[in-house]
Amino acid sequence: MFEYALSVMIFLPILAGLALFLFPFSGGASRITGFIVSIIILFLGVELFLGFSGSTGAMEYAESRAWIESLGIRYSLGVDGISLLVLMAGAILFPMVFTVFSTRTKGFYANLLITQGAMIGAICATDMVLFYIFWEIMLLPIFFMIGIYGGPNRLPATLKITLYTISGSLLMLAGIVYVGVAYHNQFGGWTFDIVELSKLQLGGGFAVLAFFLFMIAFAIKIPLFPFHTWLPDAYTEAPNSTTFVLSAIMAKIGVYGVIRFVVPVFEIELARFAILLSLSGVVGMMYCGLAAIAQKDMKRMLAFSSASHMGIIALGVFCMNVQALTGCLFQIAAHATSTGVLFLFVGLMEERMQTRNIADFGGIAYRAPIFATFFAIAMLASVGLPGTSGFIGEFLIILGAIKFSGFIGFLAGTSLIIGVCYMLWMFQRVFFEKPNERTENFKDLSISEALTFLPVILLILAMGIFPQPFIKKIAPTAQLHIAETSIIIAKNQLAGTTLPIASDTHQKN
Amino acid sequence: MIQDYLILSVILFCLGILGVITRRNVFSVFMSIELMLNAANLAFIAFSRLHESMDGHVLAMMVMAVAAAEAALALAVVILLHKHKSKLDTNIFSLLKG
Amino acid sequence: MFAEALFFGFAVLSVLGAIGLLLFRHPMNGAMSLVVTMISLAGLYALLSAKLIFALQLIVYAGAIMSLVLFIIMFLNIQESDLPAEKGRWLYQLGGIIVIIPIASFLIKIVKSIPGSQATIVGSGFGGVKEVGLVLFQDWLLPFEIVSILLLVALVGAVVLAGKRRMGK
Amino acid sequence: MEHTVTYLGFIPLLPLIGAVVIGLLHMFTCKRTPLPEIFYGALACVGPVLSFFLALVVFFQLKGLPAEERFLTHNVFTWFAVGDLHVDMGFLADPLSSLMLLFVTFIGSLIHIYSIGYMAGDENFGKFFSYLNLFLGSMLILVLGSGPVVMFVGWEGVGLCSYLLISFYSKETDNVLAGNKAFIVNRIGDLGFVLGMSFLFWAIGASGFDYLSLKANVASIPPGVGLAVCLLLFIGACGKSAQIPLYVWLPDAMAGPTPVSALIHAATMVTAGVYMVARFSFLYAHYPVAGSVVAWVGILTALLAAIFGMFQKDIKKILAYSTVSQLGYMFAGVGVAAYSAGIFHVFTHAFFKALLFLGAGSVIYALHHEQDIWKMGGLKDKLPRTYWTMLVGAFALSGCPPFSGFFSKDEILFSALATGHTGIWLIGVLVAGMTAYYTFRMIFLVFHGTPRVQESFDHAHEPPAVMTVPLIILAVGALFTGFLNLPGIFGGNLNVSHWLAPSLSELHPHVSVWIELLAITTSVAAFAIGITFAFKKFGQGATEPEFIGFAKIAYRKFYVDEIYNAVFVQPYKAFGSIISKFLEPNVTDIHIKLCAWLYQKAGTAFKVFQVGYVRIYAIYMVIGLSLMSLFLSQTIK
Amino acid sequence: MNDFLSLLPLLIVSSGAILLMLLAAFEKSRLETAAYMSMGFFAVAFFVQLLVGCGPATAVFAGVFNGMLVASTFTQAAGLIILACGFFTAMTTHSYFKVNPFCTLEFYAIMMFGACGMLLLTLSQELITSFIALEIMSLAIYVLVGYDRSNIKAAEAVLKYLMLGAFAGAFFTMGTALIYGGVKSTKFIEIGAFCAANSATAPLIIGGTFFIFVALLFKAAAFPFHAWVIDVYDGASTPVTGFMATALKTAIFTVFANFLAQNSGLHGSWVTFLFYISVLTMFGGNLIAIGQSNLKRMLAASGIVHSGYLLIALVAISSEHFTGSVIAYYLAAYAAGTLGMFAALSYLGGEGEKRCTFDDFKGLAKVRPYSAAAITVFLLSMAGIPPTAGFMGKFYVITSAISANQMALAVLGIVSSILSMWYYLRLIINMYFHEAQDNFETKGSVFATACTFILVFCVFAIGIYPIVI
Repeated sequence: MFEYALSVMIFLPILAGLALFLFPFSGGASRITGFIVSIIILFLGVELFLGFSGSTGAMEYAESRAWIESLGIRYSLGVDGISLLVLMAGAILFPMVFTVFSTRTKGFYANLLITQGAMIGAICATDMVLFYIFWEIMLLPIFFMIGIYGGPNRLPATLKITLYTISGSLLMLAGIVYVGVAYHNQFGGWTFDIVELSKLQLGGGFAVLAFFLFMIAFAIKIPLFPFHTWLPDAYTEAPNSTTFVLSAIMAKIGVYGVIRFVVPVFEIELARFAILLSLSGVVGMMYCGLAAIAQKDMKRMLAFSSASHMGIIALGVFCMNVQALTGCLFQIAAHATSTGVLFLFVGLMEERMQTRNIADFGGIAYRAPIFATFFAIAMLASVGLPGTSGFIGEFLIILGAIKFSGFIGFLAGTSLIIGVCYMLWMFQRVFFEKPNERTENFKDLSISEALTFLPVILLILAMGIFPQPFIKKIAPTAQLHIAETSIIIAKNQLAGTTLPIASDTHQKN
Repeated sequence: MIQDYLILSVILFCLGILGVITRRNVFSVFMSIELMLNAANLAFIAFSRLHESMDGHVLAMMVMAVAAAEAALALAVVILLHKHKSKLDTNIFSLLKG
Repeated sequence: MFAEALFFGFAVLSVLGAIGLLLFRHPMNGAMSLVVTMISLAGLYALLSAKLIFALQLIVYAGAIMSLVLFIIMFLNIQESDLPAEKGRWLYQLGGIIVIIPIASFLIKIVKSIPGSQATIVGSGFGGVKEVGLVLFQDWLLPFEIVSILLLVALVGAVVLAGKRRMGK
Repeated sequence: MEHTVTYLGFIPLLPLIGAVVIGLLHMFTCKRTPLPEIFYGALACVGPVLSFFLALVVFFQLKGLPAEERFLTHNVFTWFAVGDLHVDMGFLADPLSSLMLLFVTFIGSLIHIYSIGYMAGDENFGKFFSYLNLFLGSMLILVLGSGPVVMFVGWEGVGLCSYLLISFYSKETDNVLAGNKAFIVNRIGDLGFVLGMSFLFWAIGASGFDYLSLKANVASIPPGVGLAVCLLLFIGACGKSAQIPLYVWLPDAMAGPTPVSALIHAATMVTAGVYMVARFSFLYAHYPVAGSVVAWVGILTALLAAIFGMFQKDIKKILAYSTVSQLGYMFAGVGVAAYSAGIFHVFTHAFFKALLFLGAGSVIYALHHEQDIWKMGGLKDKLPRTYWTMLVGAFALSGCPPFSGFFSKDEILFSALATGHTGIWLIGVLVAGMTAYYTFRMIFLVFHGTPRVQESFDHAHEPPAVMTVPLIILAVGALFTGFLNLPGIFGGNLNVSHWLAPSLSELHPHVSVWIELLAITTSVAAFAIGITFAFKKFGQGATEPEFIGFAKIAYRKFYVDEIYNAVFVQPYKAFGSIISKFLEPNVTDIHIKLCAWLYQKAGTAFKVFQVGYVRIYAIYMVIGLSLMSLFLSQTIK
Repeated sequence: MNDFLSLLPLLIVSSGAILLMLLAAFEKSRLETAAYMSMGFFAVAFFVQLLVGCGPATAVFAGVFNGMLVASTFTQAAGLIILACGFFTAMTTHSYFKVNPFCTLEFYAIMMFGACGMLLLTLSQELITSFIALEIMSLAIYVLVGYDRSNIKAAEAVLKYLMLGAFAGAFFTMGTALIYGGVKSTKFIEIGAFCAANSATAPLIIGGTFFIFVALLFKAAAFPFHAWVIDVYDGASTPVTGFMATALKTAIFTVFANFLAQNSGLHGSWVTFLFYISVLTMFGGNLIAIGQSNLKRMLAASGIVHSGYLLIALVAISSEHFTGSVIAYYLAAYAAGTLGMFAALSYLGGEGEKRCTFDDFKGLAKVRPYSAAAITVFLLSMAGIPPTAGFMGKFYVITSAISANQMALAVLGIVSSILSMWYYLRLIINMYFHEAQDNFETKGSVFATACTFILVFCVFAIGIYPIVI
């Protein structure tokens, strides 16, 4: 009965969102509707996760229907180890958004639902054009949510994120078409199916151009340094649940896109520019980490920290070895849980105190022990403490980075230090020290809120202590992915092209 | 020999263009356009003479018909403009700009 | 020989007429000089042994269209004061000529490249009413038909734009 | 040749369970009426004590085995496996870890009991014990971990706990800052640890990433990589064990409650670095260069800390610096490949340093949290038990025969001399003298002479038995543990060293008895000189001197903290604010801003062309035409 | 018989036009009936056109019309678009003229005349026929533009359009003359044959083609012949603007494509020329659009940009197995979006089109969420955001460009559509992110509204089920 699970997960929220738009719902009613829908998605997602074998590393739950024959565009979905955890992040984190914050209108919930559907679509699509369509759709609700429900100077923020990301993705469109045409020229016949396209042997200047068209789109979305400048404004101005969606899921889809679409098609170009890209990842990590320490606004600080983490996650892709890739895939889910929850917590504090200014807080640990504990666990996960979900991924990525290049690995390792600096700094000022008159009567988590967050907190711990069940499902695909890539690169390299990381791609995984 | 006719038509055509872009008087502009059409007609006839085929004559007739139709409409427009402002200066009709 | 002389005369006349159209401030004078051009063009058509077109030129153009134009000019009874004070017209014309030169040279270049430019003797009846009519109704039926629609549109349009109107139905 | 025993996992698990249970109870009750303290105390002591008994079981089971088979392992579950990286959540009990296990659980239990008395009346009593249990659990994971990654779990865990416990009185900003400092400095070390691990993995980790497999194919590691791994791991050890240049956090760590200082920052956690080097002895043994780097860093740290220690006035600071200096000794020991000696010093040091801290704790407790030794004096009649026990500790620390410290320290110095590190030996002797000096400076100032602050002296009274009994037990330990590793010259046969031999790869240099005698005599002499100086200056009551010149500089710890602050911390913050104030808005963002600005300007500029004069539009057309026809005229001949 | 069928829509429309013209003579005939009648005629013609199965290009009445009319699936598609445009425009005008009463019955007659000129234009495969058809269309549009005689802006618009249009027409005739001189015929096929036999770079051919291109590019509002379009769109009444923006462009690009596709040699020799023209058109259009504050002017400028995209498609068309599907699809998508936009504007504009600038539409979403949503959909379609039709159109254009090895052109097209996001989003922001100052009450019939929402549906339908001919 679950062979259409993916389609349901995509279109149920979208249709629900449209229904909310078209028919008169009250704010509360639409909130409940959204909650029910997201719960259904959650169950489907869990069921799908349990049903996912992942042993072969092939696509599962695949659906494929002809859509536009003349160009071989198909409506084809599927899940494999690469998309599994991202899909989980998109599927299971949403109910929180509906339970935590209550002060929104129906339009907001409609937008949220449409975003969820589009994001799941982008994650599941195995056809480049289909992916692109969902990729574009998922931005629009964000645009409206920030623009309508955002903070005081939301207009520049929303314009910036929208124009910037759309520019990137439109350029990617040219890249996609180029790939399709190249396939047409090499094999005859049209297709945009990624499995087919990965057979391509691209080369020449246009290939490099197309590669950069892709990379710019993803780099803006992830965001990679120096394309990150939309992020702080957008994250700060967006409503808290939107920030949660942006940071927890949407940014991850950027990384996912690189793994899914760039790595198999543009192996050689990726290998050629891997050093550059990984440098930008690491530099971004350090840059944003340093910027975070100087923030007054807690949300803005978390925004920078999120950007910093994304830098290191992206690094995991460019290292092109199985440890780094698996770590990256795992870290996607881990970071989604930890940072997403942190943003929600900040939202809670804002609702309780009407401020996000770090200086206004203090001594919350005494007033709200449960809240403080949850927050601390999420924070420790985001600084990668062993025993929490954050460690596994970060360790694997650093390990892989060392393999890739000792220097990059060292720089990546500094995230251990940088991350902890600003986090402890913030934690001290917000939760320790003496309570001031504003925090004197800071309410602790209510039962319902505690019950909302508890699963995620437990998930963070579980992913830290028993990661193998997750890794078991994703590792084979990563294995396969890297293996093909390195074979092609090796072949290409025997052909005599010089690649910087030539030696590293020969590893037996 | 035929070339002379064609060169003449070219000259007239260019003079027509010149009239269109230098005059501000609506009448002069329209008549310049008529002049251009006539130049084209001359070319048609000359070519048909060259090719010994009478298609050119037919074409010239068609062009004349079109010219007549355009002239009719153009004069109607002139009257319309004259109703709004009793001047025939094209430059005074410049509300729409920017 | 005689033909050359005629051609030369007509050519000069027509160019002069065109220049007159270009220079006269008052449209009336412009129209007059355009009539000169058209008549001389009719002469040239005759030289090209296009009898029917020669007639049509005189009737339709010089006759109908130009007289219509003149009629409208008089009808609107345009005074000197109504005419636009086209200051700096010379400047415009100078610039215009400079802009035109490439186009003109381009066209001349094209025309120069025509092969077999000597006019040959044509058989009798070339360009006569009968012959042209035959061509018209055998090969060019469709344009002839749709010209009727064109004229219809022009008619109605002229009425709508200039004529009386029963507003607000 | 190893055996699998399934109860190993429970040793760390029990305290962790305790931590979770206590933590939850406290978390949910602290806002309402807190549970009775004794309940928490009892609950907290269950875990450590049980683990201690399990540790005994492990010990005796090991003892039952032939020497080369003394490896008990238990892989609980596969933690994560990616490609050829395969990490088990596994535990390994061999002589080395069993020794650590014994004293960690033993002292841990004692300090738990002690804390029940010390922390009495604190509003966060439950939280404290939850953290303490958590710490013990992490420490046991660190000790028992079957591979570097599992060790790293404990490694970071103890770091976290030390952070939490240092900033336990978190209402004072300074305490929290001290905690942050500890965590961050430790993290710097951890970076080294992680990098070292990674290199090690890519070198020889492909077939099993636990100690035994690593030991098995250590031969195949490329030399350069091996050296790098050693040094990187040592950076980690520096961070955790407070060696130059990362020692700065330990003195500040005294902001935590005294039992914490005793357990974490004296007895157990800070020795993790030494333990780790000993763990990787199979690696270090191949790289004498790395070894001597370790040794020199250690001995210099010892010297520096001793100098600082001589001029401190806060009793806990004195002890803290003495800890740093003793850690230096240990590193000197493991550095000169005398791993067993180093570990044995860890062992004895745990006893007497814990003893000293707890004693200091009871003094502070008696004087209502007075820590300045210049405000104490003449307490030996008021606090007799404390006095006598601390005296034992002091003798042990300053290496007076036949106390435990003497044997262990002497073993280290002797090995240094025997392996030809004469410089290290000389400095070691000097430090021994200084140690004796500052230790007894403290003793004299606190317990002898006349009370300097009368009313606090009057209120002083012996703490309850729950605190003094552990003192006495530890004192006994401090007195006699030395005989466990009695060297041959005293008719012993180095039991501990032989016990540890299977898990360490060290070789005992055979040198003449005279050198051994030389070593012993010099250290005894150093002790004697030190104590005499101390007695001369402070024997019968001294007044607080005004520090001047070198003394002042030493008292201000050579301004190292200030220098670090100026060189690292401030630039870091400045850089951060530069980025967010200047770079972010003005430089990295420029490409967007510029495009937007240009585009809008161009748009407004373009409006000019829409003049609205029809003739001008015609002129545009004609200009375009003429340009195109220029372009086309080229194409036709 | 088949010939007759493929001409039938044209006949229906023209006869309807004549009928309406006659009807106008009667005193008591009412405006609504005229509107309904024209809707009906357009609808019938549309369905006939839909049902007529056109195979590959076949000459209609080859004997009588001497192969001057050729019907193909491409012309069929173009005809469908034109007829649909006429139908929706009639719907829109029905309620527009309720609010702005300057209309008479002739309006619909002339509109249908214009439509039949466009249909002729799509079918014609001969220069002088095309010219006459072009003139029929243009004269009709001139009249429609200047229909509101009390409005001086309309008068000015018609002046500009007529003058420049006639000017361009003169070039067309000259071009025809030159081609006639070169080829001795004016049929596309003959021209193609000539170019295939001799070189396509014979001076006369180049010159003639050039002048014909000038006229066509003028009608298509390509740079540098674009200046008129903004003022004319601004001056004309909104439904008329919609009609000329969509149907006229369809007809022009159809004949353009037919002309180019007939002779590959010609196409090959003009690729570079069209390349530069299209690039200049796209960027010029964007630069004009960004500065506008009036919606109609902005839409006119965006129309220029879309002509640029269509020129990309023209650059990319391959003469062998030419189907024109890309152009037809893009035209359909563009027509749906633009028509819907103008329909919405024409009923939201109010009396005398008092709401016409960006600022007038502030807060529309608060008052009329559905209309705002519709406008948003149209804007997104124009901007080429999935899953709207505009995206698919853009996708096809890019694909064809890259298949024709025009990577640079494709990337430039993408860049220009990035630039165009700016002013589309500007309107969306005004509608959604500001408070409403206006209550946006509208009078008149529901036809325009209905038309708007039908077109929303069309935008999605065309986008999600792209029927590529």
